[in-house]
Amino acid sequence: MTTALVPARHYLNDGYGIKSWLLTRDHKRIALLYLAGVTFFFFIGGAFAVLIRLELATPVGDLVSDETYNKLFTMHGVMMVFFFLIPAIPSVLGNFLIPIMIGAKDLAFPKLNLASWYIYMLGAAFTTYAIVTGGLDTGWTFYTPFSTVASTSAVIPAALGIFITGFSSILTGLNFIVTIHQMRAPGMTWFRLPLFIWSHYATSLIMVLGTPVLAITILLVAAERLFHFGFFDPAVGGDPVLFQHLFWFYSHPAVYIMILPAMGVISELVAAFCRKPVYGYPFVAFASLAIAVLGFLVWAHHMFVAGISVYAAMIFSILSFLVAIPSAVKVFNWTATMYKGSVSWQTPMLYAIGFIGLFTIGGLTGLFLAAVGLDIHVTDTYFIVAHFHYIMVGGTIMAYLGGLHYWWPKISGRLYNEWLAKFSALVIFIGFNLTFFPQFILGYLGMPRRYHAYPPEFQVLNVLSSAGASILGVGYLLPMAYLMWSLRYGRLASDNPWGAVGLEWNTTSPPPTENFAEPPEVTWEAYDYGSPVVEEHV
Amino acid sequence: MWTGTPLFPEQASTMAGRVDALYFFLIAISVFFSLLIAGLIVFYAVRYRRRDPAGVGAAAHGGMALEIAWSVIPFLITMVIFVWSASVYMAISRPPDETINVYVVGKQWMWKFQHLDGQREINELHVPVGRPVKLIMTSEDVIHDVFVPAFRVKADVIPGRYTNLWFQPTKPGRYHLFCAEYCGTRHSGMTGEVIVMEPNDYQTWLSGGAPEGSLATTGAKLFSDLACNTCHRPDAQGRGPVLEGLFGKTVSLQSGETVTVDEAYVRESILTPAAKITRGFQPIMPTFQGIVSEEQLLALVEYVKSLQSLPVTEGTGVGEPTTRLPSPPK
Amino acid sequence: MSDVHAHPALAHHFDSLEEQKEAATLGMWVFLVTEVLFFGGLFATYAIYRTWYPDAFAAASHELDVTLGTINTAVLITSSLTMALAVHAAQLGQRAKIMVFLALTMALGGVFLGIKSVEYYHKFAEHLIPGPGFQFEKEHIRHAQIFFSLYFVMTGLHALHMIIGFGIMLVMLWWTWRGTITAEYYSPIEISGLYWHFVDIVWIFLFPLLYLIGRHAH
Amino acid sequence: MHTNHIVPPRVYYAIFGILMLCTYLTVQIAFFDLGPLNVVAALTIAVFKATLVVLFFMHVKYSTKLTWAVVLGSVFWLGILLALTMSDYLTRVWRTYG
Amino acid sequence: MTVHHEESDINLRGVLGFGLGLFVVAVVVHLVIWGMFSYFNAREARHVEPEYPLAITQAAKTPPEPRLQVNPRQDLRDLRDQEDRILGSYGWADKNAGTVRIPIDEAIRLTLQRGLPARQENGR
Ligand code: HEA
Ligand code: HEA
Ligand code: HEC
Ligand code: CUA
Ligand SMILES: [Cu+2]
Repeated sequence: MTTALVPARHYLNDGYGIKSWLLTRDHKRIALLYLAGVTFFFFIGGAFAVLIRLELATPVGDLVSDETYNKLFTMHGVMMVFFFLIPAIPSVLGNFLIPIMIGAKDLAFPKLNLASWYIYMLGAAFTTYAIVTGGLDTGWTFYTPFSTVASTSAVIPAALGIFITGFSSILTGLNFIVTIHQMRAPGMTWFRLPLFIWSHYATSLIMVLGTPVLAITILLVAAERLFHFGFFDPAVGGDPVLFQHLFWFYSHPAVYIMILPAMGVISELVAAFCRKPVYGYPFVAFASLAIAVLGFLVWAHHMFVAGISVYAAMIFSILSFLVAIPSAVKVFNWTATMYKGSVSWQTPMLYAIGFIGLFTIGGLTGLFLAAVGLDIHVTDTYFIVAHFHYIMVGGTIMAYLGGLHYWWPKISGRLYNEWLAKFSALVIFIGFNLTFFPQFILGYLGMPRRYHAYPPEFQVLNVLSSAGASILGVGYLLPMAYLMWSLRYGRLASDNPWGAVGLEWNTTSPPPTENFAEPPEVTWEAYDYGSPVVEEHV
Repeated sequence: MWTGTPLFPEQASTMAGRVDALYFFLIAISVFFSLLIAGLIVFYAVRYRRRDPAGVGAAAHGGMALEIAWSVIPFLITMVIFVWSASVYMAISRPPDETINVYVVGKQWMWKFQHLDGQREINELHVPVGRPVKLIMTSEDVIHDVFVPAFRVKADVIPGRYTNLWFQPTKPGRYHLFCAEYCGTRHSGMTGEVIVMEPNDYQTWLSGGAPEGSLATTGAKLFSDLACNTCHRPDAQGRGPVLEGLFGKTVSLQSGETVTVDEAYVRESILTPAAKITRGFQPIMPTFQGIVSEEQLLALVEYVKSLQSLPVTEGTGVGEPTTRLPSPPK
Repeated sequence: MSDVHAHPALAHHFDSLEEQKEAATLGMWVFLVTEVLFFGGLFATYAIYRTWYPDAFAAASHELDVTLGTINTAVLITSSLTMALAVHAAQLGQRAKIMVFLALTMALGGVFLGIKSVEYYHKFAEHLIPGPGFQFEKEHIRHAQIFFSLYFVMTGLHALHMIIGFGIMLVMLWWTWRGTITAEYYSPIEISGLYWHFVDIVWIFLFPLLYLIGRHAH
Repeated sequence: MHTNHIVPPRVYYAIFGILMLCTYLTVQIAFFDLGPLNVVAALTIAVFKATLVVLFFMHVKYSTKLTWAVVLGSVFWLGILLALTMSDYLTRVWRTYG
Repeated sequence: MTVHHEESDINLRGVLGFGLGLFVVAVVVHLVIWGMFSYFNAREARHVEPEYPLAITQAAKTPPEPRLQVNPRQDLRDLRDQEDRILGSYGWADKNAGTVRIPIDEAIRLTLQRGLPARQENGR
């Protein structure tokens, strides 16, 4: 281990003042700009969630009016999906780490990277404008003809906001793809890359291939609202179900955008905190690509009761089962990695273990939904809500927090308080399960989604869920607090406080603007713990 | 606290058992794999807990056999689930040949049912036990969805298109019917009940003997109970407009504008008659706000709708202009 | 490390112009992939509605002017030729020639947009713009509206891309004029060319799909 | 890397000529009634023209394997969108759910 | 000049092979599902004995008028169109009585020309 030596010049003090941040080309600073953005929108979306759960604690609609409730869950979904979860890991951790992990000085197109942040904020501005001028009440899914004809809310600004933000996603993906292909350091062959890079590469493929279809679809919704074109209006011969095809063509792959980076983080955490290579590295790498590709073939599993043909339903059902296999392979490989590892119980590993468990549960409930005969009963009920919150909150957010904690010393040069961190992880875990497990039961019982008043026999389970949500909310506030506190008062971090293997640990904490004092040359395999070449660098 | 909190829905249709069986199978698989994975990772975390801060794990680079095993086994499991669920799905999606058909129209935010013999219901559906029922549904405006959890069936209701849903109830009782596709403000209020009756009770209900009469007959009764017919009568003593055949036509108001007599207008005329005064009449109609309930309003509207035109006398048909002004009321 | 005479256009995070050029080219290709999928959604919509309403589509397609459409196709293909020649000139560092061909490309693009505006104006005059003013003489009025909606959205989006392309050409013209483009560093011209050719390819598909449906009837 | 390959202008002119010819052909064919083959013919010619533009004007013929992979990938993905969506619409006549 | 980045890149044959394999799998899946669909369809088409054979089966008929309104806006538009057509045309109102129908614009014009019937004193 190297001694704690904070470099004199690093990327954080390489230029002060607002201009040096708002006009930066440094991928690391841009990552922090994104961090500020996504954290802000997470708390807005979270505030809406808190209001939702408060309303749902009683069976009657007493806290807010039905119109308000409809806007609450819509904006919660929109904010959380488009402005928090899709950018979170790729644009924060990915932006920061990808060039460093491959030994490059920056991404391929730094100016484009900055532009993508501005585009993201512009899209967020439109959507925020929509919120404050009356809100959006179409559900995050914008189904027609409600969104094109019947809704009286701020559909067009919100649609434009999402359209614009989509381009941020596209440009980020484009940047990552070119960077990973072209700018790896000498010796860094594809199969020596950290699995984090493989995951982000796969994610970028999805971003580039899927987001444009969302863009055109949401543009058509806005156009139909403005000009009454009639694509989705049965009165002129249009098909409302067509919208669903086009929307889900993106939105299913989008959920893989939300999980693949998380899986990349978990691979890194498991390797680092067991101090051994991820078991079955090539299989995990190919599984990432398989998820990205197969994820494009399953979208109509969201439309089983929407009026598609029985034949198509069966096609999409069988394909949905196929896409589960690569995820299964990954989970098994991570588990096998822990066998005979040197397993540390530090906070990032706790989050990783939490992820594996909760993703397993959430993913297995996905199988319930792919089973088309069963989905008939549970679709559009809280079973679905539970399924996706298990994966997105119990999975991705845990991975995001784990990654933040793991790379926090690298990003900030500081260490956080380990006991507070462990405690928060526990609070989050308990709060999370209490919030969302009862929703599986509620869903099978038949409580529909997007209801703000419900039959009284569902109340007890709803109260449990709301109680859990308040615990969860507190749990999220804690890391905010102690991580920010550590920026000022935390202990200084060494180059490699975890004793991990990876190019990012071969540079200072925080890194210099050009990432490395000397451009690295890679002569070792990924996660080559214990090999003498690596020992010398660790 | 726990009484009155069900944890599992009741089974009230022929398909419910099949769906539940599949569900339990999936639960078993999920419990198995969850415990397996959770158990292993917790076990490994404990068993191989790092003692030496400089400790390193024992690298193993993976064997083909294991990778194939844990790819093939999940594949086989998922294929079994798939075939089973496809079979259940095919059964749910194909109604039997002989069903009781009920027409359903969903609109924001209510359900209208019409039985083949003409009985109409709003938000309530009476069906007999033990016979397959097919709902032929469409929507007036946006996409809705008929969901009866106790029957384990659900289908979207789409404008411009007819969709079907079938079930065969096995137990008499009252079951929730929900709208399960977000449709706007009162999506949570667009609920109702499926009332499954013994065959005898169903027959009674069909012939209108049961207290639950058709909406229009209830309306007729109300019309006389509330003394509407003292003013709205076709003879010379009538002080209000003739309501027979009025529904769907246009009327001129005192303000000069013309308005179509639709449900909303009838409703408004009953609740706030002074808002729109028909040309040629005095504003003497009292308001019935607070006197009629929502249900009664619906019944009255249905009744007015059902009123057929009286035999046409000279020059009073639709669209035939007459140079005779309507006589001012006394 | 970097040699003393690093090319002025070389960005600090690249090691050679070669690497930078490859990155730029790959970047533009990936961007074109997103454009394929962007238009792809519209082609999927087209495919579905044409399958549902073949007669309405054929009748509506008749209202489009084949002559103008064909001329436009020829104009756009020619502009692709001039664009390719501009790239060729750039590879040889022939500044004047680059500017001539770029200007020609822009001119042809302008002609295309001009003809398009004429067509749009005709549609406006014939009450064929979808919306409240839409009026189609023959019986299948509603489904013809879908064809025209698709026509306007697809060609409109295409025209928007051409306008953007026009702007890009302008910038390229300026860069060439001020000497940034040399035989060593011509990749901006090359990737602009890629974009322009893509816009041409979209039109190559739009033309038969919109203008040439059921032309054999009367 | 062959990305600096300079294509002689005569190739461009030749391709240009073929493209114009194909345009003329496609318009002419449209005026004959070939039934369902009209669409097939129109699309085949369009694909052919697009291929020429991609290979020669866009230099893909002389580009890296990666570029080929990107181009083919985009076509393949468009194919997924069209094929799977049509797999619903074309089979609705058999039976729809609901 | 030393190479500053790793040159080796993806294996195009691998990618193409995967793509081809995927296409083959897709075709196989479509065929398998088609087979399954046909099989299940045939099975479902078996006539199932109704549980109550004596129950009067309902012939495929539609309920009596008034039917549930499916598209009120369209119905209204149709009604308006129909009314406009009658309002704007000539025709027999009652052939036996000799009453004729004229377009409303005509009627307005004639009324203006001839004036409205005057109200008499002591009568209406
Ligand atoms: C990060 C997000 C994410 C992820 C990764 C997934 C993953 C999966 N999802 Fe989920 N899903 C959503 C987010 C996500 N989903 C959202 C947001 C919705 C609702 C949208 C809305 O309507 O608003 C949704 C809805 C949804 C539906 C539609 C339900 C409906 O509306 O009726 C379906 C149906 O097939 C489905 C299936 C699956 C499957 C099969 C997986 C698989 O990829 C899961 C694979 C993982 C495992 C299987 C677990 C690990 C494996 C093992 C432990 C080994 C053993 C495994 C086997 C035996 C196979 N999801
Ligand atoms: C993408 C990620 C994501 C995330 C992270 C979450 C997080 C949460 N979600 Fe949500 N959710 C969605 C995506 C997400 N959700 C989507 C897509 C939908 C569907 C929308 C639709 O149907 O259209 C949905 C719908 C949804 C519903 C269903 C609404 C309905 O159908 O009627 C519910 C109900 O409980 C819910 C709850 C929660 C809760 C309790 C959290 C918790 O994890 C939140 C944690 C809490 C906080 C982060 C708050 C912490 C902060 C504070 C306490 C301070 C507050 C400060 C001020 C007010 C000043 N979500
Ligand atoms: C005291 C007399 C009176 C009573 C009682 C009365 N109405 Fe009326 N009603 C009128 C008059 C006068 C009008 C026309 C003026 C107006 O539109 O307000 C009218 C108008 C209406 C209209 C609108 C018809 C049109 O042509 O515009 C409806 C519908 C109606 N009444 C329904 C009812 C119903 C239902 C009831 C009983 C619950 C009722 N009325 C009781 C006098 C009465
Ligand atoms: Cu109707 Cu929800
Ligand atoms: Cu999905």
